[in-house]
Amino acid sequence: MFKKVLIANRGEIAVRIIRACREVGLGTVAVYSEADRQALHVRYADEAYLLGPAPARESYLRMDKIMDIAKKSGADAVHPGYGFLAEREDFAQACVDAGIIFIGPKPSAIAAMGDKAVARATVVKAGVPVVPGTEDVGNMTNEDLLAVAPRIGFPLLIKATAGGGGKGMREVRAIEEMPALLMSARREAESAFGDGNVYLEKLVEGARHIEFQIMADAHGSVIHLGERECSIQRRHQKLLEESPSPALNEDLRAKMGAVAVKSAQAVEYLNAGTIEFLLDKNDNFYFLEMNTRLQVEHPVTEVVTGIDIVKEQLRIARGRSMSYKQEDVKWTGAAIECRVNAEDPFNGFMPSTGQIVQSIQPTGPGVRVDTGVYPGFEITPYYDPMIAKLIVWGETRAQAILRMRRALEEYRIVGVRTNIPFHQTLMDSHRFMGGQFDTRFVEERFSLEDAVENKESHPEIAVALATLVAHQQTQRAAQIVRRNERDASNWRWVGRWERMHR
Amino acid sequence: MFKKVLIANRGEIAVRIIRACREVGLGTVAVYSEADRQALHVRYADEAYLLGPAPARESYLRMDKIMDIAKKSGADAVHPGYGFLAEREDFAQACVDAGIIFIGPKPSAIAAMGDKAVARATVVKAGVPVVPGTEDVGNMTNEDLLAVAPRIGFPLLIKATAGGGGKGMREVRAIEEMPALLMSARREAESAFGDGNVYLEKLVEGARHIEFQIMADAHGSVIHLGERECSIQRRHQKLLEESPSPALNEDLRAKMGAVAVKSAQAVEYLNAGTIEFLLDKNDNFYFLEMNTRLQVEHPVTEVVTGIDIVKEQLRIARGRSMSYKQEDVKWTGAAIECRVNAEDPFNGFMPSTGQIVQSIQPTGPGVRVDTGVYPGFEITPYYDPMIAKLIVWGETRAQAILRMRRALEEYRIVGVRTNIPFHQTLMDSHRFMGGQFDTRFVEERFSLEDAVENKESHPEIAVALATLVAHQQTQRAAQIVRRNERDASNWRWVGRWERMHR
Amino acid sequence: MKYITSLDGKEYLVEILDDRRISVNGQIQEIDFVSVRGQPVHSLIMNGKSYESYVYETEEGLQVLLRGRLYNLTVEDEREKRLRATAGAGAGTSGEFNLKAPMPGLIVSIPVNEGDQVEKGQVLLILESMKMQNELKSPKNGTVARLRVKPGETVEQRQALLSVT
Amino acid sequence: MKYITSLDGKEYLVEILDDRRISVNGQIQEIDFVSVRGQPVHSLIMNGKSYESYVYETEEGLQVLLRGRLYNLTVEDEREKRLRATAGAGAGTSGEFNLKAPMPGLIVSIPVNEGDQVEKGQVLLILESMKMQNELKSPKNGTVARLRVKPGETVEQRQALLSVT
Repeated sequence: MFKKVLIANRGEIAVRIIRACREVGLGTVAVYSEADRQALHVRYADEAYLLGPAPARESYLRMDKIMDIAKKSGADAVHPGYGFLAEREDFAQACVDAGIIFIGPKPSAIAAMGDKAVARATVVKAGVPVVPGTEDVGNMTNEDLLAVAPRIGFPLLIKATAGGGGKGMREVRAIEEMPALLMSARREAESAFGDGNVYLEKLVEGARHIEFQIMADAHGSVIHLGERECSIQRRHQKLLEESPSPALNEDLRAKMGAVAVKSAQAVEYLNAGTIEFLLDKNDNFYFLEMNTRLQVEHPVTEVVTGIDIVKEQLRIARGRSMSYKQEDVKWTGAAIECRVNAEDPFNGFMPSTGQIVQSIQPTGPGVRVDTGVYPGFEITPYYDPMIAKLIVWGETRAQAILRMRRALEEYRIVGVRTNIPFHQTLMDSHRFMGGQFDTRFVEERFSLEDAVENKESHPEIAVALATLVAHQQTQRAAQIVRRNERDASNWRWVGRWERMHR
Repeated sequence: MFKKVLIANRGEIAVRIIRACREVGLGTVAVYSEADRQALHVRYADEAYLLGPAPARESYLRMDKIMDIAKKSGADAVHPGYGFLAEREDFAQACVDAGIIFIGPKPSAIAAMGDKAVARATVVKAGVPVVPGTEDVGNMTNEDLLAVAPRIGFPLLIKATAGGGGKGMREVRAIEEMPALLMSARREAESAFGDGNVYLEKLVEGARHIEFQIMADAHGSVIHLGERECSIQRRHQKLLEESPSPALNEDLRAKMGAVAVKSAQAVEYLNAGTIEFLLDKNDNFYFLEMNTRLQVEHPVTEVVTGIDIVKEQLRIARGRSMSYKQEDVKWTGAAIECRVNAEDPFNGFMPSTGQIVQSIQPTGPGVRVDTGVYPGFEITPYYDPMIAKLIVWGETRAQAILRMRRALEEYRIVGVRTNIPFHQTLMDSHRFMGGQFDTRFVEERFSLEDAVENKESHPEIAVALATLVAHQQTQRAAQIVRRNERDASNWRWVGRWERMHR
Repeated sequence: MKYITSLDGKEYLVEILDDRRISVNGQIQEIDFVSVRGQPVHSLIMNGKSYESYVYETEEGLQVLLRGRLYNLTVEDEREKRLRATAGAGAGTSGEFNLKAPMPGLIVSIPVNEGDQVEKGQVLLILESMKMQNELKSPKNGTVARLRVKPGETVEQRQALLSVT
Repeated sequence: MKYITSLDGKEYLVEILDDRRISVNGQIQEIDFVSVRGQPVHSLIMNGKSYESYVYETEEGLQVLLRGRLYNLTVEDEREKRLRATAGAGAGTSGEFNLKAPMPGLIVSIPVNEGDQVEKGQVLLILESMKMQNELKSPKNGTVARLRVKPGETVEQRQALLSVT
C-alpha cells in the first residue's frame, strides 16, 4: 500500500489528481518546470520539485529526473495524468524497476495498445472490428506507406503510432498530397511524442467518435462506465464531449460496452482506459484505438455516474477490488464538457498567450470547472492551450445545454483570448441541439461567422460601448499629458499604475 | 405564464435565482443599491435598476421602489430570495395587488407562519408538537413576558416574532438577566426586521436543529425533500449545514417528514418552505418555526436529491404541477455546506470589510461554490457577512468531510479575513466527525484555540515565512528610499504601484 | 464630445452628453458605464438593460465581444473625421504588410524566400506554439521582403518576421 | 542578514544567506520563496515541502495563517534586538489602550462614561456592522478617557473611539 504519489504532470490534470490523493489521505509530490513555479499544482501539493527549463523535453518529459525525484522524495507511486509520459511503456517499466507503483496499466499493455498498429492487430485477434488500414507494422517508411495507400483507398488518415489528441494526424484525399502530409505528420509526431512513426487508416465518412470508459482491477474484474460522444472536433482536437451520446440507445450501449470490455481484456488491461470507436450512420462501429490512461474528458463520465474515476484508479493501483460491479453503474441525466482553450476563435483559433488578469468562473448547481489557472498565472506558449474544462450536468441533454449556455456567458477570463464564443455559438446551433453531427461537423458544416450572423445582434450597444471606451481613453490620455507637463519623471509610474490599477 | 422575473435581493442568492431563470428561459431584472453597482447579480441580469443608497432601509427594503421598478421594467413575477422582504406579508400582498406573481407562498401563509407566535398556535391545532412557550400572543410587553417567564421555566429563549437567522434572539438563564436581554433583543429585531416584537420559548437542552425542505404546488401536492442538519451554530447563526443528518434514520425521517408536510398543509402552503424542528436526545421533536421562503442552505438538499429547488419554485409559481412526487425523491450520498463569512475567527469572529483582491475557488469533483463576490468587489459593512457557500458532495459523510477539508485548504480569499480556518478546525474535530453534536456544540464544547493546539504544528515554517516576509519588506523599503532620494515626486506613485502591482 | 463610430460600413453619430447620458444618432440614451482600469471588461447599463463585454484595441480599431459575438468598430472624433476626409480615403490596402509573431513560439519552417511572389492566403511561415503548428498566411498578393528569422529560432510575441510588399 | 524571530516565547535565530538558502538556529534550509506584491499570500518550498500561507502585519508583529492555524510572531533584526535590550523590556502592558473601530459601522450604544473605572473584559462599546452587533471589550483594567463618539454615529475603520488609561 503506497502512501505518497508523485504526479508526473502539470495543469488542471495535476490538480485533479492531487485532489483525489488528498481526499483519500495520500501524500502528493508535484514536479514543475521553470515556467510553472506559480502553478496551482505546485501550490496545492505537499511537496514540489523543480524539473528544469520550460520546454517539455527539458522538464515534463525528463523521465530520469522524475525518477530521481520519486526516489529522493520517497514517493512510492506515480500518476502520469495524460499526455507527456502517460503512454510511454519505458516510463511505466522504469517505475516497476524502481519498485514504484505506476498508477495505470502494465508496461506490456501500454506497449500493445500504445503502438496503434500493434493495438489494431491485437484486438482483431480478439474478434473486435477495426477500420481498414495498415496492419501489423511498426516502422513503415514513406515508400512503404505510399505503396500501401491505394490498397486502403482514399480518403485516408495518416496517424502517429504514438499518437493522441490529433497530433501528427493528417487527412489525405489523393496520393499526390501524401508525401508532403507524411512529412508534416512525422514532424509533428516527433515533436509531440519523440516518435515520428505513422500508420494509415481508412477515413470513415460521416462517422461519430464514440469512446467507452473502461476500468479494470487486479482481481479480474473489467467494467465499462458508458460512452462519451467526442465528435465535436477541430483539426482532430476534441473541443466538446458529452455523455450519453445522442446517437446511442441502451442496446447499442450494451453491445459497444461489451466489445470495449473485450478489447481491454485482450491486453489484460489494468486500471482506467478508454476504447475509442468510430460509429457510422448505420450503427456499425469500429475499434479505433485505446488510450491507456486517464482521459481529458473523464469528468463527463464522473458527472453522470457519480463515480470518482481518479479515486477508483488509486484504489485499483493499491491492489483492491473496484468499488463497483457492472450492474452498480447507473447513468443519471446528461453531462457536457467544453474545453476552454487560450485561442482566438475569430482569428483562425490562433493560440493566445499572456497573464490571466482576471478569472470569474461560473458556479452554482450542476457546474464544475477543472482548471489549473488563476488570476496572476501566465499562459506560456510551451504547453497545451487548454486552460480549463467547463462541465455541466442537467436532468436531460436539453437542460444541460441550457445550463452550459448560462455558464459560458458567466465565464470571464481576462488576459488571453479564449474559444468561449465558439462554444456559445455551438450551443445555439440547431444541428448541435438536435444531436445531428459527426466528426467533420465543426470544420465542414459549422461556421462561426455564419452562425454568429444568425444570432441576436446588438449593434447600438456595441457602438455605445466602443465609443465610451474610446472616449475614456481620450480623457485619460489628456490627464496623463497634463500630469506629465508638471512632472516628466512621473510618466513611467503613471503608465505602470494605469496598467496595474484595478 | 410569466416571462420576466424581478429578483428583490442581492449577493449569492440573487445570482442563484438569475441562474435558474436563465436556464428556463425567463428574463431577469436585478435591483441594486449604490454599494452594489459592480455586484455579480447586476452584471449577470438582463436588466438592472438602482434602488438607492447602501443601507438596506434605503434600498433593498424599499418595497415602493421595487414595485415601481417591476412595473417600469414589465416584470411579471418577483422572487424575494431570503432575508430583506422575503417574509413580509405586505410585500407579497403588494405583488398580488399589482397583478405580479410572487414566487413564494400566499400572503396569508406568510402571515400565519411569519409571526412565530401565530405559527405555533396554528400548527398546534393541526396536532404538531411544539416547544413550550408563550402561546397565542402577538404584542406582549416586557411586563407580560416577565410575568410569563417563570411559568415556562429557565433556561429560555427570547425570540423575535418576525425573526430568522438568530437575530433578536437571546438566551436567558435567570429572571434577573431578562430585562436587559429583552431590551437588546428588541433593539436587534427592530433593526433587522423593522419589528421589535418578541416571544419566549423553553430552551430544549442538548437539542439538534433539524429542518425539512417542503415543496407544495397549486394542485394540492405537498412533498418533503428530506432534512438538513443545522446544529452547527454560533450566536444562533448557522455556520454549517448537512444532509442527511447523522442523527436521523429512515423511520425518523419518514415520521418527521410527515409532520413537516402536515405543518405546511395547516396553512395551505404553496411553493418552497422549511419546517424547523428541535430534536432532543430521545428522538422527540418539536416544531420550532416555518421559514416561508428559499433557505440559505437549500443547496445541500439539491446536491443529495439532484432536484433544482429554485427551478422547481419557478415551475410551481407558473401554476404547473411539481416534477416530482414524494416517491420520486431519492437521496444519494452526503452533502455539507460551509458558510464562508467575512469575519476573523481568531479575533472573536469580528466582521472584516475591504476589497477582495484575489479569490481562488476550490473546484473539481463534488464541489460547488455559490457566491456573489469576485476579485475587485468590495465587502461593505452594510450587509450580511456571508460571502460564499462552499458545498461538497461525497458518497458517504466521511468522504464529504474529506472533500470539504481539501476544498477549504484550496480556497484563497485575499482582502478580507474569513472564517475558513474555523471550518478547517471543525473538520478535524472528532466530535464533528462522529456526528456527536447539538446546537451548543460550537459555543460550549468547541474552542478554536484548543482545537488548533491539537493540530499538526509547523513552527519552523511559520518562523521562516514571517522572517522572509519581514526581510522582503526591509529590502523593498530600502529600495523605495533610494529611489526617493533621486526623485521625491515619485514617492506617491511608487507607493500606489506597490499596493496595486500583482 | 462627438464621435463618429462605424460598424459594418454604417456610421453612427455618438455624442457624450454627460456621465449618465449619450446620444446615438440623435436619440438620447440613459447610461451607467463602469469599467475597471487596465482591464478590457466593461459593464454598461443602458435604459435599464445590463450588458457586459470585452473591448479590445487592435491596429484597425476596437473589437467588442458581446454575448458571444464579435463586433469590429472604428471610433473617430469629428476633427479626425474631417482630417481624413481632406486627406482622401485611406490608401491603406495597397500598403506593405508586416508579419509579426501573433504569439511567442518556435519558427518551424519558412516555405518562402526573400523576393518570392506570393498570393493572398499563401503560407509564409509555420510557427509552433502550445504544441500546435500554426500556419501564418499572407493577407495579400505581393513580394516577400525583409525576412528576419530562420527556422529553429524562437521569437517573442509581436516580433517582426517578414514583410510582403 | 540576521533576524531574531519569536513564536510563543521561543526565539529562533534566522539568517538569510541568499535567494535559495536560509539558516534557522544554525541549520541550513533550502528554500524557494515566492510572493505576489501587495498580496499577503506567499508560497514557500522548503527542502521540497510546499507551503502556502497568508502573512498579515499587525501592530504587534506578524500573523502567519498556515493550514488553518494562526501563528503570532515578531521579527527583529540584530540591531533592533540590541536596542530593545538596552532600553529594557517593553513597558507596553501598563500603557494606554486606544480603542479603534475594527471595521466601519454604526455606534449602537456606549455603556460606559468618561472617567468610569472598567475591568478587563468589560464591554466598552457596541458597534453594528454587517447586521451583527459586536461588543468591543476592554483588554485591561483602567479608566475610560477621551470618548470621541456618540451612539448613532457611523465610524470608519480604525477610527479612534475612546481610550482606557
